[in-house]
Amino acid sequence: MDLSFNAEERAFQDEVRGFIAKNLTEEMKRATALTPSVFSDPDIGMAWQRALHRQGWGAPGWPVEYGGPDWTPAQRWIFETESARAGVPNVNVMGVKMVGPVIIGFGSPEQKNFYLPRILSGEDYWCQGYSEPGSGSDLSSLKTRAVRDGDHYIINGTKIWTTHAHHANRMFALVRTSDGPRQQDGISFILIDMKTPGITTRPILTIGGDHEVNQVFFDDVRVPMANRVGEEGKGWTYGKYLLEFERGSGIASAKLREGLKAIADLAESDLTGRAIDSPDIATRISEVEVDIDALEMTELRVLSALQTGQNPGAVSSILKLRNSEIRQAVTRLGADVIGHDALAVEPMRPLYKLNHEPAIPEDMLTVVPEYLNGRAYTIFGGTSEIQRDIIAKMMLGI
Amino acid sequence: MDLSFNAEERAFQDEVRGFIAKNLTEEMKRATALTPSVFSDPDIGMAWQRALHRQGWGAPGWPVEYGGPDWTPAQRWIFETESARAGVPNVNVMGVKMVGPVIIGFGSPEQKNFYLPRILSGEDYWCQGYSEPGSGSDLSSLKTRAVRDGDHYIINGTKIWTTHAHHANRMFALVRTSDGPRQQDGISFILIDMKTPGITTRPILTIGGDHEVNQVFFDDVRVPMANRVGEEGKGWTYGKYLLEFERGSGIASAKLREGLKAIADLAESDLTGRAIDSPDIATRISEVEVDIDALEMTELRVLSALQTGQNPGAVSSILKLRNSEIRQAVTRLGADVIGHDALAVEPMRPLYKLNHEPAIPEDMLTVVPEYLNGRAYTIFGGTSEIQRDIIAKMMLGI
Amino acid sequence: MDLNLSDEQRLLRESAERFVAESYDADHRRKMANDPLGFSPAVWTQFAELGWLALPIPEQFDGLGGGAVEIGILMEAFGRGLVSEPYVATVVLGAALIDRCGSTAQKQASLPKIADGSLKLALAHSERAARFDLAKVATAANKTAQGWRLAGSKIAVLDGHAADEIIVSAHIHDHRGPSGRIGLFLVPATAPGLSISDYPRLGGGRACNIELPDVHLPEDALLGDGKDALPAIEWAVDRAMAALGAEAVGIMQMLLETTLEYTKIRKQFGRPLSANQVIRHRLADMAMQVDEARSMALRAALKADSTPIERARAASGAKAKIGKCARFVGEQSIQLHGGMGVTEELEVGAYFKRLVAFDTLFGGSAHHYARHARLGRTGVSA
Amino acid sequence: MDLNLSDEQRLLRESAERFVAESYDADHRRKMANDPLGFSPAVWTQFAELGWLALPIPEQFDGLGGGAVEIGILMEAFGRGLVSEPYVATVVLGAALIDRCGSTAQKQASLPKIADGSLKLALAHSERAARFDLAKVATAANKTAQGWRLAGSKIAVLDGHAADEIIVSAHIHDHRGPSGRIGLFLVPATAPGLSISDYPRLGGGRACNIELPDVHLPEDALLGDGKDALPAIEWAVDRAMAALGAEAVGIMQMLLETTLEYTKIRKQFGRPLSANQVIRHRLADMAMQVDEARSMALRAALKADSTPIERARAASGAKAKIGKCARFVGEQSIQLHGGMGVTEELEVGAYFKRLVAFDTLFGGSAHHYARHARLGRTGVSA
Repeated sequence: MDLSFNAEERAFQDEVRGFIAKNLTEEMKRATALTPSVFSDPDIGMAWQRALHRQGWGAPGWPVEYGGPDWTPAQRWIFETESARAGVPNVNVMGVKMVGPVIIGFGSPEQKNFYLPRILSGEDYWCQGYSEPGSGSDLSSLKTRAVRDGDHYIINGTKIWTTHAHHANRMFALVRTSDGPRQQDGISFILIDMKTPGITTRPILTIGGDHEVNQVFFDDVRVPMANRVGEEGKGWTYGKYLLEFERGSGIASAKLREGLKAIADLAESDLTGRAIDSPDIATRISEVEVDIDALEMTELRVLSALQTGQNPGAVSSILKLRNSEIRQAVTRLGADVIGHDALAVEPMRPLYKLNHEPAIPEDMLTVVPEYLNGRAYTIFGGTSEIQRDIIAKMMLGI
Repeated sequence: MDLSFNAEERAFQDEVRGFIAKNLTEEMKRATALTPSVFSDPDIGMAWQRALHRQGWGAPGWPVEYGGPDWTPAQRWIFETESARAGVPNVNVMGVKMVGPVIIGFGSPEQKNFYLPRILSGEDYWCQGYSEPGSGSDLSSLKTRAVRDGDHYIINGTKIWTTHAHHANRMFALVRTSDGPRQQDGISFILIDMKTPGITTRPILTIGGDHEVNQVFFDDVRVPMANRVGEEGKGWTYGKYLLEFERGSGIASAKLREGLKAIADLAESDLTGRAIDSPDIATRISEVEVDIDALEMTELRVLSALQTGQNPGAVSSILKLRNSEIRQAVTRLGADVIGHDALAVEPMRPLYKLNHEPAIPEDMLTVVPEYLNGRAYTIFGGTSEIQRDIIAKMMLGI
Repeated sequence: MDLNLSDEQRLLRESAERFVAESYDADHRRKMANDPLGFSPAVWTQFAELGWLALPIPEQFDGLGGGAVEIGILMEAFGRGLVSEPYVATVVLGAALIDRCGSTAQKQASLPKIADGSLKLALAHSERAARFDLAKVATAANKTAQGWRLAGSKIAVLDGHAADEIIVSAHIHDHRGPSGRIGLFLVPATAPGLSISDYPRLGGGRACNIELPDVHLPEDALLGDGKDALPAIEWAVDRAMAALGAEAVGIMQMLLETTLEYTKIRKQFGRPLSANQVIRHRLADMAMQVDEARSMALRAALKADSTPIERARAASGAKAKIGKCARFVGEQSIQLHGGMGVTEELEVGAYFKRLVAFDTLFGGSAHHYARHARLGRTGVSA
Repeated sequence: MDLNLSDEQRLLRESAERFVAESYDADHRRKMANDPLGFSPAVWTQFAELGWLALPIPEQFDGLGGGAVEIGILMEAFGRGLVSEPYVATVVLGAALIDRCGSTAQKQASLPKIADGSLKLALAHSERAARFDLAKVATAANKTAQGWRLAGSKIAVLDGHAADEIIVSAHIHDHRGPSGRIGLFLVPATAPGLSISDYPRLGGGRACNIELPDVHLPEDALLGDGKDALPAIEWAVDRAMAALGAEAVGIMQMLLETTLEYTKIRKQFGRPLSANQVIRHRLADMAMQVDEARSMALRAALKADSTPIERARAASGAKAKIGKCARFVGEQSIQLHGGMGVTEELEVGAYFKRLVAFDTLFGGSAHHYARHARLGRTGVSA
């Protein structure tokens, strides 16, 4: 056993650091630091996607024949860790990490040829149409309906919690194409051009005051049948594949560590009256840091298992759950660290384009919005309650 | 609103203090402090019961016609609080607080005349035969059977968790006298002389090493039908009455406060290397103290409502739950406060009759056994899980 | 020993609950959130008419001579409506400090006007470098020939933007330098040199930072005779914490009711959320914590006039415990509302934010458990 | 970067698990609990034969040159059986300190005998007044014409009653008084003046208090050359905490499996306990915490030879986190076993007690989070 990197891995680490140093602008860094929601705005995120694409790193998880960089799990780890440390923008994960793998796995040759390069280059910006009002964690109850009309589907219904629908030019969606005895069986996976007539988007402000998610309405929206991925009625399978992919692909500890570092820096600063001098704050920073250490070790154990072709087992729910809980602990610590200044609300967005002097120091601006928005971590992608149900069932057999 | 006592109440407080000062011997006090289980051994507990009885205070909760002192709720509060502060022994609550009220409520005149005075005087020592192996918190599933034979019942079966069965000369028990469609309907409430042939008792050592509970076996035990309380098949009703009585009668905060004080004294002592100088210990003492404050206020709110004849509502489950959780927090704090010395096990009992020099200071002897035995608080009398079920159902209607 | 409400107290509670239920709804709150003042002057006038502004003011200054328990009753009702009027700033802190520290002339000048609604106050005490240490005041007051010169910065001043006069704490300097005494100065909002930058406050209302680079005041701007005001500040803040604790109880109660209702109605996997045992137990814990918080808020109010240590321990104990309960109840209310809980579409978010603000104000749970511990063990066996 | 077991490590794990499964059962543990020695000398001999006593000892002293990871593998298996042999006292602490601090002659005299099972050691370091501060040693060592004179008291010495020689820490005094250096002295259990009072240890094994009112030792009783041994003590205790952490993981895993099985079989209100969602979630949390504990124990072992600060933070982090997990898993195992859980009838109690003892040993979670914090933020962004 060995925690340290070998010579090859260290060389790759240098390469990644070099790439980031050359391509990450101060503006991108500041914008990323001043974004209190999960996703970077496209002006920032897609600039980074283009840089990655130029380097051949546009889609780390994809097979090499579709433009993936053919990294080992350890290289993937190093890439994610160095990216988190440097504070790079978030790219359009709905494209690269979500619809991309589904198209690769189940799409037609035409779909692969058309969509995959556009994801890599950043030409397309995707959003995900899964949840509906009323469906919550019970996705299979979805009601948005696609009815055949010649070689088109006519779609009616509504999707909610659609991240960056207001930026995206494409959506992948689960829609109901038939009613079966099992709800899951009538669902299909469809790719939708967001400029199609009949689509309207309503912003939903998050509790932290960010416009990140939307409700999207479909009113007789005509989508070619060729935009269906895989078989009709099999969408649930593809969608679940994606959800598992989403959960398991997380190398979350590096980002958590950077989040904690920002809070610890504030706690050591005079701006907070050196909050760290309170034993409670100092201990909680250690507690969270240790929780991150534990998560990181679990991630590395999974990685080691993957390296040697082993199946790491059903740990994706554990990783999802711990990541979300630790993220909440970090952001809550942040709100406690800034003390009095947690009272101040700055409603303007984006924060990196603020045109007035804020009431509190810039380094504090995202702290409370992140705490508030962070409540969503234990809700979206399957609530913590659902994750515990899954762990009990899958890991413990009860 | 007023938190302080009025003149009358203060006079009563003086009376109680005077009584305790005169009657509580150093030996009783030391024995009580050195008892790591809930109940005092009878040599200690019954000496105190006799003193109380001489004063006319043998059964604070009983109506005056049966020998109760006719106290107001506030007087009851003062009595319990002063008793806890002084560290008086526990009397035989199974007699005074449990079977007594049932006999008063549902017993025949003969039963009242015979049993009640013997409880008051301490002549009888009672144990409770409710739980059975396998019944757990689901009491209605009990299987110990009483079959009629002339004017006797013949009892066969077994009871478990029978506190002080090895000391008691009488038991009140729930037994099955018939099988109905509803399990509860076939249960009767029976008074049993522990010297009846066919009864055997097996000690069960608690996790802290104390002999407090037992398993009791009934092998063709003949009990006169006259020993049944109330109607046949109504035992469940009487038993539930008692459980509610048991839960609601708790004035628990005063004892918790004394338990915390003992731990805080240790934490301030050189014996623990002044554990209190650790911010964690100091803070936790305050946390627990505040939790006791909150519980005390809830108790006082209930008391005030009772004083004016109001129904305080279904708070008995809250009081039971919080008392048990706080008790566990206190005893756990104790184990953390004594540090290294928590490693030492002293298996001899009773601790107040120890005939050798213990490995750790006397004041620490009960700390770990109390922590270990204290795990039972959230199990017996309905687990915390059951209490939360009850609160959700009764208070929230879900 | 009696914790039942008196008839007067019961009436106060009923009228406050009625007023709040009738005057505050989601629309009103949204309007206030975007209002530059953050509250309604018309409502303030009604407060005056109802006698609420006069509540704790002594009778000789046109007040009603009520105590902390009555304020708690009012505040709990305010919590249910997320009332954003500057009641704590003006009445609970402002009037109390003037009553305790002011000369008779100063009281006469201010208290009747507070009672009739024509004077609003704020307390500017916190400074960024002091964190939650009430004794740490860097703002300096120097004696001048004409009176006083104040220099310093204050942050997180509740409702300072709406105040006619601001009570500013400052470390009094004499010819030898810092005297070790804190003074309270009544500064008109219009005082030359004073600048206020206000912002929306988390969970409703507004707060501000105040710069006093060089503010000149007349001699009688100092409240009272210049003896150290720290004990008075601690006393007033303890009372404010008790009042805010009662408000938090009202907020929590509202969240509990709303969340309970939601879990009964909302269906998932074909059955209501409340059919899940985990959710039932969560709600039971929430209900218990609301009950504990209620006990502690009442206790802090009942001990508001006890000895300083007993009062301070009760206030810190309440602040710490209620803060802990508030975070739990607030966070779980969001969680159980699912996706809708983390938007600005439902009011649950606004209630939650007010609870976060409560926990932060005057220091969070850890700060107050530590203060409670520091103040000694007098209560362990009291 | 590779966290897979090597073939040798896998073999070690399998043989240890097999040995423990075959040799340790409830009867054996009950016998040991009432045994005045508290463990089986025959088993100790088997440990020697299996090479486990030689595991971390360097090859030139007849050892196998293994590291902290191998010890962790062994200890996790020991945890599953609640092994009570004095492995930590003799091998993890004793052999390590002699290897690090001893002269070549001292190593040659002790290490091969530890490896072959003929020498048992213990470390007497803790004192009551020091609590968990490793640097606080009141026991004094004065130089005499013949060697050394030790005076002081030690408590909570693991397995001291069974040791042939006890490593006693003492503050070295020179002619000017306390030198600021701690020395480690090898004291024969039979040394005149030394008195041992031993007691059963919570969760199995034994411990003792040691009185050294006036113990005279030869010159070479001092390990090494007399430079301050505190860094070595911290190093050895950090390794012991990693090893005990792995043992705790084995204990927790056993409790998890036992409790899971019990909740599947045990019926209440007509259905198995595991049909309750609250209990399913509790078990999911237990499983997660066992997994986190496993990660942390491994991490502490992998960093056992890093820089002092990195090693110490990993060890304290692991001790703190595993202690927290251990209390939760232990307490919940009891809770879910209901009435039977709080008796000595089921083994769940014995496993729980060993976890409580683990949490106490060398300081609990709060102590180690505080140490972790004090050691600085080097790890935050490492």
